[in-house]
Amino acid sequence: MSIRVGVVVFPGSNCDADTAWALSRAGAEPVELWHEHADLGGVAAVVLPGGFAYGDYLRAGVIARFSPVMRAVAGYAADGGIVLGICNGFQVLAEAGLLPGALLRNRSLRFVCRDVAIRAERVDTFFTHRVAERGVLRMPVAHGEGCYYADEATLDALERDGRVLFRYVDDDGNPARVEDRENPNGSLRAIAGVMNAAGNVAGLMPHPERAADALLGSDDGMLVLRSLVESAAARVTTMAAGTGR
Amino acid sequence: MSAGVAPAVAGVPLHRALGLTDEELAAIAGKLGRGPNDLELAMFSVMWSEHCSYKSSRPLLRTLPTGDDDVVAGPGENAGVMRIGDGWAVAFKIESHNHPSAVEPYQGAATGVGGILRDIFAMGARPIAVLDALRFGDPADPRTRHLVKGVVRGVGGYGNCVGVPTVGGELVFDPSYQGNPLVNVMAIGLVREDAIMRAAAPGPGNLVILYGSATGRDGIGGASVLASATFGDQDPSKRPAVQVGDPFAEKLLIEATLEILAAGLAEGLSDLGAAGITCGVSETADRAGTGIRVDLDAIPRREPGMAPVEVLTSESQERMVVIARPERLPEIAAICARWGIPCAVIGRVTDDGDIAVIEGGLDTEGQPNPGARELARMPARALASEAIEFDRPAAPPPRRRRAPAPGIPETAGDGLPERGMDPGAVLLGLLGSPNLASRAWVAEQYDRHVQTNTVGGAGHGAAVLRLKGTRRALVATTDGNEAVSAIDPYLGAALSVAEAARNVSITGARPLGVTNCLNFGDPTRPEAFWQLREAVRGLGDACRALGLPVTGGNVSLYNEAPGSAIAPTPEIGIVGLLDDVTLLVGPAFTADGDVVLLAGATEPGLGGSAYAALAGLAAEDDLPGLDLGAEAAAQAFIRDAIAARSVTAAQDVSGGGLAVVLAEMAIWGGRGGRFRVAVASSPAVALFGESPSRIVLTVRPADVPAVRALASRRGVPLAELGIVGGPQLLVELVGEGATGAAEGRGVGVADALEVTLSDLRHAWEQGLPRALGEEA
Amino acid sequence: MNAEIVATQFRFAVNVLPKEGILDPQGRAVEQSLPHLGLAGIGQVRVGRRVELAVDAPDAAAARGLVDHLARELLCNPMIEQYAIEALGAISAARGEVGG
Amino acid sequence: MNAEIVATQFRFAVNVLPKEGILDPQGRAVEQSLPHLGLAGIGQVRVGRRVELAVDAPDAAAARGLVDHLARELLCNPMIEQYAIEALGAISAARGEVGG
Ligand SMILES: Nc1ncnc2c1ncn2[C@@H]1O[C@H](COP(=O)(O)OP(=O)(O)O)[C@@H](O)[C@H]1O
Ligand SMILES: [Mg+2]
Repeated sequence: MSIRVGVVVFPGSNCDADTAWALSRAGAEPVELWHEHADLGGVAAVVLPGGFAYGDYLRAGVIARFSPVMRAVAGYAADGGIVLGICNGFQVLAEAGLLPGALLRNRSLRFVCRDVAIRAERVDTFFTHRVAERGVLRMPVAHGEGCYYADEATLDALERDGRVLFRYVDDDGNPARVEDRENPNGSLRAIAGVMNAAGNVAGLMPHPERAADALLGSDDGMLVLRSLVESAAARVTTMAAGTGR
Repeated sequence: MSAGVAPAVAGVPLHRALGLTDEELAAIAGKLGRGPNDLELAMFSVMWSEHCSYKSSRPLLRTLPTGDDDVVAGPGENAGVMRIGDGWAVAFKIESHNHPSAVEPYQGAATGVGGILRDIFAMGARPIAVLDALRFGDPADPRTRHLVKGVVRGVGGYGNCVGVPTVGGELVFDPSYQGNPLVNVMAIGLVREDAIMRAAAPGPGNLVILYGSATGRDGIGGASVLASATFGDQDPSKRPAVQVGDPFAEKLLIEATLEILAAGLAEGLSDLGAAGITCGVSETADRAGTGIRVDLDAIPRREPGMAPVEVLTSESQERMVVIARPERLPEIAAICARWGIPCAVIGRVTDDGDIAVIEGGLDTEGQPNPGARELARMPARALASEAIEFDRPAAPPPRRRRAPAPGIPETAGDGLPERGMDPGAVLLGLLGSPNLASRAWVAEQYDRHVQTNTVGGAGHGAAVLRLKGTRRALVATTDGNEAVSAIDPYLGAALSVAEAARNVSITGARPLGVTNCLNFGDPTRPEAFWQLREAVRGLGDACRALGLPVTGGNVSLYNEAPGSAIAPTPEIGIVGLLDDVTLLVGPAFTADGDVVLLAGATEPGLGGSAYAALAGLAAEDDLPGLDLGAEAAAQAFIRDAIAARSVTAAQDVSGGGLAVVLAEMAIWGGRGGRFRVAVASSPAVALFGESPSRIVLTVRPADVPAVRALASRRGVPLAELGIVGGPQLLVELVGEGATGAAEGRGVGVADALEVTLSDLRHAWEQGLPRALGEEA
Repeated sequence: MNAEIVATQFRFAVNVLPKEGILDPQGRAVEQSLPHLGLAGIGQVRVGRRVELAVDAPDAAAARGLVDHLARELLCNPMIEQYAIEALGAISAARGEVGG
Repeated sequence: MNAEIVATQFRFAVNVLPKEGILDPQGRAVEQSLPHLGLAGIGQVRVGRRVELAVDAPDAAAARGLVDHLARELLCNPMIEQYAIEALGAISAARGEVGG
């Protein structure tokens, strides 16, 4: 059975095709979800790809939040559906309130495109169970607004509840300080990715779909995408069993 | 009549205020058989500007080689297109946005990217990469820093958003660009060979549909006044409204355009760049031998109260024109609506060969409404292909010597020891110099991965883009040698072609074709025109010798700030094809124990080198020669050796010479090496000379004999330099030139160059941020 | 004189600034460039957004309500920003021929 | 009561907006998103920057002069933007112990 994974396309999304390509390498059948449709077509998981939805004018991700597809995504998430936001997709999920915190302009005030090392803080999630094989992953970032921010109380709660999914780490595998080069945007507590309380919605700034082919430098991102596809498959199976079909 | 053309400055006739000469006015009247009205005059002025008409350069460009079986579209199209197999073709072109970037660096650079991308998708190709070739004055100067930061942000701001990776380019500092920076942008696209679109308006009765952004007062007169008047002119009437780019709109425009083409709805397609709608309609009609009746009132506007001339010459960004059969309109409108893009029928193709501008509307048959007025009528040909041409006078400039750096004695010698220079210190100085240091500060501001085709890291030689679904890869580079061009534009242009082709060949790829941007001064100055003529001659000769067609390009003249012209800068872009991406060879040392070889002969001559600039040598008459036969042989050899899978790394010798190449390969590979370099003329030439046609390559020890055989078959000299390995770069100088009198320190003794890898890396990484005052 | 006012156009500005205590790298960048400009005595720089717009509404309260909605939902992210609405004036449009 | 006013802190805002006639992609994007928000009647949206700052200066005119200099040199790009300075108030600091 092929696992249909939706890839949301906003006007200005520009990693949608890359994400679909990488998802199919991870064994999924990618399905385009057009921003004007409030129907997710029964997909087993949803990915919000990178890019500049609606130009990212005003604040990255803010205008996208009001599109019809996001109403559907919010409902889908509330029902326990698996949702992953990558880069701009993470920004959209944060603006929509589906993930905690905000993504501020990079401290350098410059767009940053470079390879980073991230460590999975949890390897028992829909998004990372495959990562246990490797621990630290290398993949590119490319963004101008990726500085993770939340107030201290929220940050403490995220840590306590195990909702920090990825952190930027230095060569020794330690979380990179705000001013370190290894923390490409100055994120608080080196946070590169987070989850919602239920663990079914996640976002990260680095691009796993750009690390899906060793020819391009790394295939570490495949571990994230395979985790997602396998989790989606498992969920489909469970739901089918649950409804007695 | 008043067409809204600004009244002439007191006493100056309108045509002159618009930048036309009396001779040009007479030629226009000759073509029309009457005097032009004001609107017609303004439309001619933008079309006959240097920028649109190539009136000074066209006779020269005709001499360039263009023929090649693989050329699907050559000069004259929006972009050159070449076949790459399996029914695919690559579109590529380079273009300048120098003056707009000097006025407003962010928007100038951003709209430069937008404009060249439109040339690519106007051919029906999906843009897959951008390269930016940038040149500025003194990096320590606050204004230069402002320009560099603005331009880099602008290139990134546009390319990153539109989703096309910026994968390469150049950043060069030279005092001649102080008042006039250069921003050249190259774009590359992919298209099915049978889906290539032409910028033509065939089929009388067809609709002319404008889609994309509304038309505002952007860049009015930009084509005629901005591009043709010497920059730095303080006359505010020559200050055009700055064009603001909207990459989000461009992204939608790309998707909508490719969808319109995929559905087979277009008969013709054109971008709207310089001279706006005037250029779009006259060139497309001219190419098809038709005319176009323009429905002025139908053109969507951003602002109220725009005069006809403003609407017709506005350079508002992110607009396209599609020519379509009337029954296709609903489908085109639906695609535009899906992408949220306004579209409007703004005219009809006619069979009279004229561009006619109608005020008062057209009826459903495309005929003027009762009471409508014709504001202008001119043959499309006269505006476009039959624009005036000039044969400008040319004269070589008197040779000028550069002032030596303060405190450095001006002597003819180039031996390092006399200057008290330690070669290791010179190497660190060169590696950390603004022109040779790491470009990471720039490259990291560009998304180079989007579309997931970019192979390899940033700033390590040519850009490599694999083609999904095939074994192939495209390799692309831009190169320009302003230092040599300043002294000898013929040689400078030829060297630029040689270097660009070499940069492609050392990856294993075969160079396919050349695009070029000719950045020169005021062509009405005989010296500047001579420089242009010589450069085009060098470009043509080098392309013929290397078997490369010129598929297109761009000419940017009047690059002069008050009192100083730029170094003539023929900028070369080359795209190559690697049939099997698994053959790809990079420039980094890959394994300890590999043998390091130098292919090609080291020739004397330090003129125009980075070393000469650093050492303050006045070496104008000491340029290295270029033997195009040797160049072709060296490139054929390296491609042979890579195809035989015998090469583990390759890098060409260029800026900074052999020592810098070895240092780069060591830094990138994270491993040093031990070398012995034979000195024939002087240590400086051996270590830092930039004579062309040389390639450093590494091979496994067992492969050395096979590689030697390949070199001798091509007649390429091959010298063994040393071995990869160790935490440092150690270069001993041996041979006659390394000893004796020149050194003044005893026979057989020469300074060895010995620098640790970490010192090399530090100098290389810190150089650019330090030069720009951007240290972390 | 029989004209009936049917709608008025109200102009507003919404000023959005980083909340107290939130990192403002742009403000810091401005402060750091002050010495280069030879400017002393300037501090506490905060950089935000200003959005100006026009609203057609029957009365000022209705117009401000729309702007407040827009500011809350779109222009300002309350986690990191705060906003203030500034009225910039109004232009009335009347039905009936004006000046015949 | 013997306190001598030595410096006053003046607060200003500089509002920077796209010049008339210059394309404002952000404003256009906001307008296009209004239907999604269910908002009607809003138009002519222009998006710019607002910079708030404090100036220590002997008097208001001197303070405004500094702000104007900063606005012209750094905050506003006159090719595409225009600015307006808005005074936000002043706080005086006095020498001498206040309330001892
Ligand atoms: N230096 C050059 N070498 C070869 N062809 C050139 C050169 N400069 C311009 N051309 C060709 O002349 C034509 C017109 O160029 P240009 O006005 O820049 O096109 P566009 O307006 O579509 O950008 C193009 O086909 C271009 O490739
Ligand atoms: Mg064109």
